[in-house]
Amino acid sequence: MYTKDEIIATCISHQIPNGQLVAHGIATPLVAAGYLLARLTHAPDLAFISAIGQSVCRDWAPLGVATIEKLWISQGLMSINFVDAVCSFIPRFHPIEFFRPGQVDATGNFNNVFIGGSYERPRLRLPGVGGIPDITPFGENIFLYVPRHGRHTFVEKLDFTSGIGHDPTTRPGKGPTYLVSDLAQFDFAPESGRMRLISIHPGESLGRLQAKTGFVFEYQEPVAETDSPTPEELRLLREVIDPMGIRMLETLSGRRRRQKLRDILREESAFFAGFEDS
Amino acid sequence: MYTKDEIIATCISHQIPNGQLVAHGIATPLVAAGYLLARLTHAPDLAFISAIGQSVCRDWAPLGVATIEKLWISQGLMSINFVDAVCSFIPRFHPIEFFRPGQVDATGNFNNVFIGGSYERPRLRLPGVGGIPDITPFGENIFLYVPRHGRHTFVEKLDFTSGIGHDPTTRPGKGPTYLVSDLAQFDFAPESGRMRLISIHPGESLGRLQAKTGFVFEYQEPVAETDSPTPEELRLLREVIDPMGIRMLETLSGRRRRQKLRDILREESAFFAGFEDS
Amino acid sequence: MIDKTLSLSDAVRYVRDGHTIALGGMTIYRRPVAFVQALITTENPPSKLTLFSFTAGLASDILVGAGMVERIRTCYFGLESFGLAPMFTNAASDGKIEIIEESEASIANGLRAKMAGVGFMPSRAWQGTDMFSVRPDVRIIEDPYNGRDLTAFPAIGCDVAVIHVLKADKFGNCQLGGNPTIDHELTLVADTVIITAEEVVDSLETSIDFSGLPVSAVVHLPQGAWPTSCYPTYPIDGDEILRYIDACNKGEFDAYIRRLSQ
Amino acid sequence: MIDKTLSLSDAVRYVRDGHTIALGGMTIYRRPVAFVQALITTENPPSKLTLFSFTAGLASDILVGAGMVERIRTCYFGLESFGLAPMFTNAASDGKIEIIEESEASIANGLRAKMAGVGFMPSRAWQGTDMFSVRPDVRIIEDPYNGRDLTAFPAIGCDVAVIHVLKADKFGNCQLGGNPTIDHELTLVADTVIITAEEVVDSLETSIDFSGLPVSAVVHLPQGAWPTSCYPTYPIDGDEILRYIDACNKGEFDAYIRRLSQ
Repeated sequence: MYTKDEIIATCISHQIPNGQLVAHGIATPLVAAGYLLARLTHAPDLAFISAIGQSVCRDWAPLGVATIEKLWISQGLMSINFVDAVCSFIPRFHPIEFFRPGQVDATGNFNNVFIGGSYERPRLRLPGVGGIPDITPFGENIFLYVPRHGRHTFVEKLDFTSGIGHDPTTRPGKGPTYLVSDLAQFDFAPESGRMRLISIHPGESLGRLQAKTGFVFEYQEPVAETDSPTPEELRLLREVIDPMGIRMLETLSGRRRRQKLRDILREESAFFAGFEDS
Repeated sequence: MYTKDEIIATCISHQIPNGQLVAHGIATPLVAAGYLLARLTHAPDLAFISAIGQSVCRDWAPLGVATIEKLWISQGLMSINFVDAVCSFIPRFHPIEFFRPGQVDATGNFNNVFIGGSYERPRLRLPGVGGIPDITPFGENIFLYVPRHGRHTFVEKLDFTSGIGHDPTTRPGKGPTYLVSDLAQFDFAPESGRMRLISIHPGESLGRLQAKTGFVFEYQEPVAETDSPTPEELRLLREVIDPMGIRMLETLSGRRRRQKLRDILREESAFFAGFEDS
Repeated sequence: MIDKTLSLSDAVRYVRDGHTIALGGMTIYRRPVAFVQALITTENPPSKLTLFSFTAGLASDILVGAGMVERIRTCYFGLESFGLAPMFTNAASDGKIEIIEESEASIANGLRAKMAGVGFMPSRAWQGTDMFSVRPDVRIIEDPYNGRDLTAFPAIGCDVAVIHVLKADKFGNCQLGGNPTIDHELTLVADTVIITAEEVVDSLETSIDFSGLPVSAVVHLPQGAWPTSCYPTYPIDGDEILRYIDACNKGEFDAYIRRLSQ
Repeated sequence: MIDKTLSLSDAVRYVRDGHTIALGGMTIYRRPVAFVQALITTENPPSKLTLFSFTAGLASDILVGAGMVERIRTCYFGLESFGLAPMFTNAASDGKIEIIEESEASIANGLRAKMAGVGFMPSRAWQGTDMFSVRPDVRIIEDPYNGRDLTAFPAIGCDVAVIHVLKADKFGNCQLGGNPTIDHELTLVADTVIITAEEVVDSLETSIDFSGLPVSAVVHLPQGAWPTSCYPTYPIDGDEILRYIDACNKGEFDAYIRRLSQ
């Protein structure tokens, strides 16, 4: 058996061709796990650029929370300052990047600013847009992931559009090409620009998927089933890439999430001895 | 006794207040000699940025021709790439910089593009403008130097304006504040913006200066005499800063210049042993 | 150069009512937390600050919690894997704080415009998004070479920038230890630059990350980023960050800060 | 990553008639002289090239002397302390070469525009000078935030960039040994990037100056910058540069190149 985070990380990994430049944003350990899984299986020649540390990396290390900088700083091929990365490096290379939308609509527009209420008095203020409105107007390698599939995320109408999707009347960019959640994988139909089911994860049903999605998505029957992670993929995720289970943080919330964080920090402080020595 | 290059370097040195950032362009060893003389006398806390090596330096080394990079690269506090230096660093810091005009007019406009003929068929094509038209429209620390004072350089009308002077009808910048040649020192009168004599170098006359200048400059009688370099300044220039006499290249031309270059290169190859070892 | 070393209590006096204050580092890495604490607990703490942070995190959340921030300019405000920034998230939902909605590109281009001494820098960013609806001050211009619409991001400066560094010399030359973020740029756009440093040495001779030329004050402040990290000297103190979040969630921000400052 | 090592004779084939070719390094430091020689002496040398060099020096002058350059884009063309670049200076006085008059700012901003994917970058440079009279393509725009005139420097790209480096790995990751000039930017604006390197190693793991991602070919070419310098491996060979100048002044450019290539 495997967990939701593991099939998401595996699906992310399968989207990464060898030899590509992949970008890793803030607080997205599931994406890091997916990239590293690709790196250790079919894509040994990946290069990473990371928001944390602002380096170009070819090497890798297991995921951390308190010590995550070690991965990106100490093993960097070169350091790039944020301004150069944003203005020159990312526009030039169109790196593959996975974004986690706060809300996403049927054509792949998405929102990371606020949910509910008004902009001035939101029900929930989100952390903010980062580089999303910068890259999505022209990016060619935009991918989305949603760790907890639900109608609060997949909505008919966004409260705010910070990431550009496939609405053919408004979009200047190319839009996201792929979305993975804990229930299924999607791409976007070329004509309509609407979300289109690729496959449902093992054990999930089309009816449940439709019920948990706030808009109508396209699909063809018979519906395909997502490949389960292989035993080797699971071993790599659990033993090599992320032995502390940091990737799980994105699928947990509230008390369970805080408890998991405490467990991770306890395990990591053993690792910290090495951090201090190096 | 002293040579023309030595009084010019000394005058340059006297213009540099302690604690400033000074910029050093391409092929201007006289300016480097002046900066280093300031550094070793009244201005120990200078910082340098140099076109060669693109570094910020606090340390210094004797001048070189074939090995000049060693000075600016191996001893740099930090490296700045050219694009950042041009777009961000220089506009932010307004470093002191000495430019050598191909032609200069009475209000301090100057030309480093071509002399005589037309732009398409010039009598003499000059190397080009470097950063002159970039900095002079807003720079606050523009200085000029002319190693060989003559009517070919001090002209009534420029063939091309690449550096902005004090013409009050056109200038958006502040213009050069100072000019030194092998004959005299000048500043610019606040009202008219025209060149104004500060002092004549020892042994030169006002009549000769006027005859060698292609326009009327302002002066007050009695005309002051430039301070001669002190014995200590001459010792520093000759023995410490520039024992090979590289600063003299700017006051020589033709065969004498090439012979001086050959002499320098021969002396420098002894020094090169050390260059290779370091 | 001038010796710029200064005591923490003198350095906080640079920050005045109504100032825009920028904080170096990023989210929960190398943030000037000890400086922010000192600023909160000083005798007459400044008010109505505008906070400028490329990515705002713990230090910013504390400043917001203390009620000193009227306005925040950032493209991300959160505690990374530790979740939302509690005091910011509450203040934003209550409409008690003005947000100048930025993105990575609007900040990066705004800094470049300020450094270059021009009003704006052009970019393809934001085209087609709702960002303009919350930033009516951001103009769209026509590219004179191809007629396309471009976003003209306005210049961004600040009154005071506070940057915690691994090592500084007394002139303000600094080494960061990686994670350069926008700290070098902050030193170039701020009117006043304050450095807090794990270690202060007489003179750094090489490999600095930015020059001390624009620095006004250097404060020796070991553990000055705690509980955020200062790589490679110490990692994030995650337990302390969780204690902070728990205290905020229980409405005990003030008590937490008092305890921290004892 | 792909092994990009290539022979010199294969690498020169990337340069085609009418291409814009950029040369890395600066004036008489780390110039790709050996590559330029190979380009001149190859079987069907390309013609009608546009040469792009931030500061053009010896390698550029040789290419001009060979009659392969129709147009030159630069802000400085000279041999530093060695004086004017002879073949360029003659060609320019004879009106035999078109000069796209640039400055440091027009090139720096043009590179930034190209990298950002916009048509221009704005600057205070050139205002009040005669530069616009020889660059009628450069537009003046109004700053939408303060109404001031700004110079809109157009984007600059190139077909092929040739950069000589101290050390490269077979993927094209490079170390320059200081004097970074605009070489990193050239790799980001060129369609094809060719590296010639003093030393080629299997894999560089740290401290690279630019990434091999956009690199097409890596040529092992020891002494590839001679007689310009490759710091810290060798200094400028000033005697050879004087021999070059003397030969040019005597009208013996072709003989000089023949002798060099033997």
